[in-house]
Amino acid sequence: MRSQSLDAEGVKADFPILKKKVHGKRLVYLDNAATTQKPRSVVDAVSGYYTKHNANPHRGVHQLSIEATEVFDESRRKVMRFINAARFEEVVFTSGATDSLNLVRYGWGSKHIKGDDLIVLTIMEHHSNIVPWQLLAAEKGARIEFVGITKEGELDEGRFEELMAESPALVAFTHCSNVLGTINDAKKLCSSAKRAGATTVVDAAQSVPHMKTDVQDIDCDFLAFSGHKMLAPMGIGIVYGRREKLAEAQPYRSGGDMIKEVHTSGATWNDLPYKFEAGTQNVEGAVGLGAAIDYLEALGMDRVRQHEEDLLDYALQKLEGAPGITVYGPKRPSDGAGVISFNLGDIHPHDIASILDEEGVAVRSGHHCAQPLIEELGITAATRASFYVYNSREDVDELMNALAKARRIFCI
Amino acid sequence: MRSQSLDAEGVKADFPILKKKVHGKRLVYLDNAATTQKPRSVVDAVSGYYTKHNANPHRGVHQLSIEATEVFDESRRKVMRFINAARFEEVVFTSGATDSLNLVRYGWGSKHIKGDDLIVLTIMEHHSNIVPWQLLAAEKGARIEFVGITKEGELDEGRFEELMAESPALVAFTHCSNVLGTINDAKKLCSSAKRAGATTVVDAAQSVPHMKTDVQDIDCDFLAFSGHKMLAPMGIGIVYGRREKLAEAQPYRSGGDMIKEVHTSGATWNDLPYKFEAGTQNVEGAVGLGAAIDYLEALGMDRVRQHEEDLLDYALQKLEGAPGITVYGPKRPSDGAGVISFNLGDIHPHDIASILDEEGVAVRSGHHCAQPLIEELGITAATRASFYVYNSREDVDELMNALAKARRIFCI
Amino acid sequence: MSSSDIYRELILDYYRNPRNFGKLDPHDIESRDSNPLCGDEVEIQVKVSPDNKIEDIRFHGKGCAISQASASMLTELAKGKPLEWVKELSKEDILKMLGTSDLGPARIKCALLSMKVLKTGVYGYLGASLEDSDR
Amino acid sequence: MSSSDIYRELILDYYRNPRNFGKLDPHDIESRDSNPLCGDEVEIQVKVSPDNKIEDIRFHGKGCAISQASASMLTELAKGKPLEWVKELSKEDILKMLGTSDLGPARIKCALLSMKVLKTGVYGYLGASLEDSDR
Ligand SMILES: Cc1ncc(COP(=O)(O)O)c(C=O)c1O
Ligand SMILES: Cc1ncc(COP(=O)(O)O)c(C=O)c1O
Repeated sequence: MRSQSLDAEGVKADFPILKKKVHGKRLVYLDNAATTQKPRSVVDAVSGYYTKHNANPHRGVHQLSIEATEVFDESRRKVMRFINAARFEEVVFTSGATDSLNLVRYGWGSKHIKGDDLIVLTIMEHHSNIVPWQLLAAEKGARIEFVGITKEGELDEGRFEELMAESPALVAFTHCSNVLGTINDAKKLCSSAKRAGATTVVDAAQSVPHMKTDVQDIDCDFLAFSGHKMLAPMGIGIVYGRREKLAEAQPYRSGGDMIKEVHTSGATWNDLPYKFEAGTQNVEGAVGLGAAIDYLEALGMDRVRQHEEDLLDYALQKLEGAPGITVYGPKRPSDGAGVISFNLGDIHPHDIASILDEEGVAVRSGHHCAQPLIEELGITAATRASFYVYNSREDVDELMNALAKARRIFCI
Repeated sequence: MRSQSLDAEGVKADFPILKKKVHGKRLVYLDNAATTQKPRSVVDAVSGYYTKHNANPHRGVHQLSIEATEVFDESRRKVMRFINAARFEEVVFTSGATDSLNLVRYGWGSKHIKGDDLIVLTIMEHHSNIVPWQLLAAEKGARIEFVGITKEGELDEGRFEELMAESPALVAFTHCSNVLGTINDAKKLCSSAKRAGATTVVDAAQSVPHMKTDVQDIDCDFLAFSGHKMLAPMGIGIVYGRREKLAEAQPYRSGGDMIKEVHTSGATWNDLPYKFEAGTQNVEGAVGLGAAIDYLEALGMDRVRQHEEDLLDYALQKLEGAPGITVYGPKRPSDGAGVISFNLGDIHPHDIASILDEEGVAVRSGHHCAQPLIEELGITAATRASFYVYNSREDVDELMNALAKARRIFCI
Repeated sequence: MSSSDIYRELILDYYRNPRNFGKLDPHDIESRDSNPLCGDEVEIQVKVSPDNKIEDIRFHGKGCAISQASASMLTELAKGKPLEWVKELSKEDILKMLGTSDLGPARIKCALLSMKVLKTGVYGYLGASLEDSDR
Repeated sequence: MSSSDIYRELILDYYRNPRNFGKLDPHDIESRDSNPLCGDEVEIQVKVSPDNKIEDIRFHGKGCAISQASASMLTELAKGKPLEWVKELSKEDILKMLGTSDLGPARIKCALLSMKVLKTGVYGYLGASLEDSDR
């Protein structure tokens, strides 16, 4: 029996901002790959934290501090279950996916990458999974190779395997492209990389919010994502690290709470995961992330994925039927996440986004922080529509209407 | 005419959490040096942001993104005015004071500190202003000297000047001690350090929340503080950097939004301050910080300071009149901020804090992330009471009553 | 005014048929910049006359209708003007040139990119550095 | 139970007059740890008998009444027991030893520090590593 599908209208009602009018039109928010909106339950969890429990966790013996510690630990356990991490200590709070990837760069990379080491990336990476490695490579004298994509927008797995034969030290790739929606077979890639002796880093910023993720099944060494792309507040993120890898990493940020002892002559580090969480923790963010996970789990991640596949399917049909549209990336829903990048004739994506905005339709335009991919596609920019739980087929219809207006203005 | 004093009861009413009962007692929150509570206006600003404007700033052309950019920029301008920075681009958002200090370590320190350079710290630093420099020194082969304190708990300025004669490369010190409450003459220290050719880093985590701060008057190169210690949400902080210093610094976190262009061969950096703000910005945190600044400015920072001086004065009188109490740090209110650390007989501070908690009084106990100072004082831990705008003399009275109970239990 | 009103005949015409598009050799000033958030690029080359006037000017680049039309219109406007004139250019001048009173913060950067590029080039040529207020 | 109820005669007596306080030389096991968040420190030394029993045991350290009384009581309890007994020790045993049913998350770490130290030492001696569940 197929599970009941997601009720997008019911979901929509949980998101106060979606009642907003933009230029007198209903807000159709299709910029979810950039950041998602927040359900009332998440906003309330944040307010509730500040009006009931706020304190520094771990450090005080007073009641509020105990409560803050409890909600903080509980949030970490929720994340642990959500991504099926084996251990509490493998889940590290950061300020976002970018911060998570930088933690891996400074914490693991600076210590373990040496001159002449090979780092393998893919051409479909977000800048946050490119620039830290470029800087690391420059610092150490390591070499970077980018795996390209096929005409269909899929990873060139042949090339990937070729590079594995060169025994890379580090392999970092995105689980899901924020431009093409391509879903990479993280498990397979990690298994190849592991066999080649590489440490693996999965950028899951676009996958964890949209599909059931199991770090033990993927068998990666590190996995990074952001709260704000999955209904949670801004300023909170996660890096999952396999225990051995975290243990052999050095601290990234240093300061209060990540130490065991500090003397004028030096310091010793706290246990995992605290070694990587210097400074006052963002308990609010953790609580918000916990509430977001509760919300997503109540919907069911399978249904979330199913819903996005349905929308993608519908949107692809509509877009491919429309004149002048070029869609980038995989064309079959089951190969892609709810992200579609396209161009309309020779109209620049910024112009499209401006015209769509007039109709209340919020999309992204530009290079989507993935310039190497945009160059590879032979374009200078694209327009991107990306879906989440509160989007419906009507939203896609609004998108198509607004595109028709752009076509009229530019006489295409 | 003296300005009207602050109405602590009126202020208290603005903080929903202060209506909370703890173990059946009124909550007396005296752990403000750890983190502060949030007024309704800050919590509402955060909820309002999520229910009205939430989007990725800077990157979208759609209406929400424009609004998010506006509130984000407006918050930066508020911070700029609050600390009297000369330029918008000198105010960098981080995730907290610890993150800010690490930004200076990795961004400026890793590039400019060399072997045999001298780094001068003080013995009263928080771990967050020690460990990053210890790690930097270890990496570069630089040397660290700690300036001690006098019997009165003031910085040993003679020793400081002696060390300036050795031409240090970096001088980092706290504006206000989170244990002793000692306020250092930041302007004078920066001027000496500047004359000696050093780059100056001021840890203002305990000063910006409590007194009017003017970075141009202090004339420091970097200044760090956290939002959560000044009524704002967790997960947001600031590093002020003099333009020339920020310009000569390298990126810290790298990834999206801090770049100008990324190619497979390398990347170029965005303008200040964005070069230091990789990843999706924490707009919520910035908005919350802006609302906190509005709240503090409405009270008036002079009155905030006056209020804390009054409380400190009252508390010192009471504590010094009580049997068995040893107070650490400066004894005259005008020399200290609203922070008092003390011990009661030989009772361990944790035991005190537990007993106080039973009475609803929340204090910190332990080494307060300042182990070198605690060692210097010849103790293993201390109990700390720290005040903020919503505290009143009645709160001090509750503290004294609870301490009397501790004395009874331990038969002192 | 709504941002899509900007897409009037005039602008689309400059976008489709840009005046002064291309390169200029030899030239005395060459300046280039991009808008990191949206990827618009503009490069401007200028030939300066002995009396410090803009003798000839060309631009090329890629980007949205607003950035490219704005660059093209600006070159037309600038041709023959003294370099000092460039220093005085303001946001308001560019909006007037585009025939609009407001563009909103997201698109204004597209409109102003070519002015920034031209100013950077001219200031560099005149040996002064770009002032803050123009950044 | 409220956390301050823990401050009963018994505990305060062990805190003021700790049994088995000091060092042991020679010893077979030496183990030390601190609670990074509050600075409590406990070091335990054990002399092991030929039949793998705790022949003698001493502790020293500094910290709150709970951590130090707990360490002292634990040494009394442990003396004469087989090393295997240490492996079986649980949080509940410690709470029972202290005569309380709950301590709250902030102070439980103080109470359990000496158990952690003793287990680490014994596991090390037995050549096994500390299991997760005991951390
Ligand atoms: C003097 C001082 N510096 C730095 C910090 C670190 O601030 P945060 O923990 O918010 O990063 C603190 C507070 O914990 C402090 O009191
Ligand atoms: C694939 C991918 N990786 C990394 C990031 C960076 O996430 P954040 O900006 O939240 O740090 C993003 C989103 O911007 C992304 O889409």
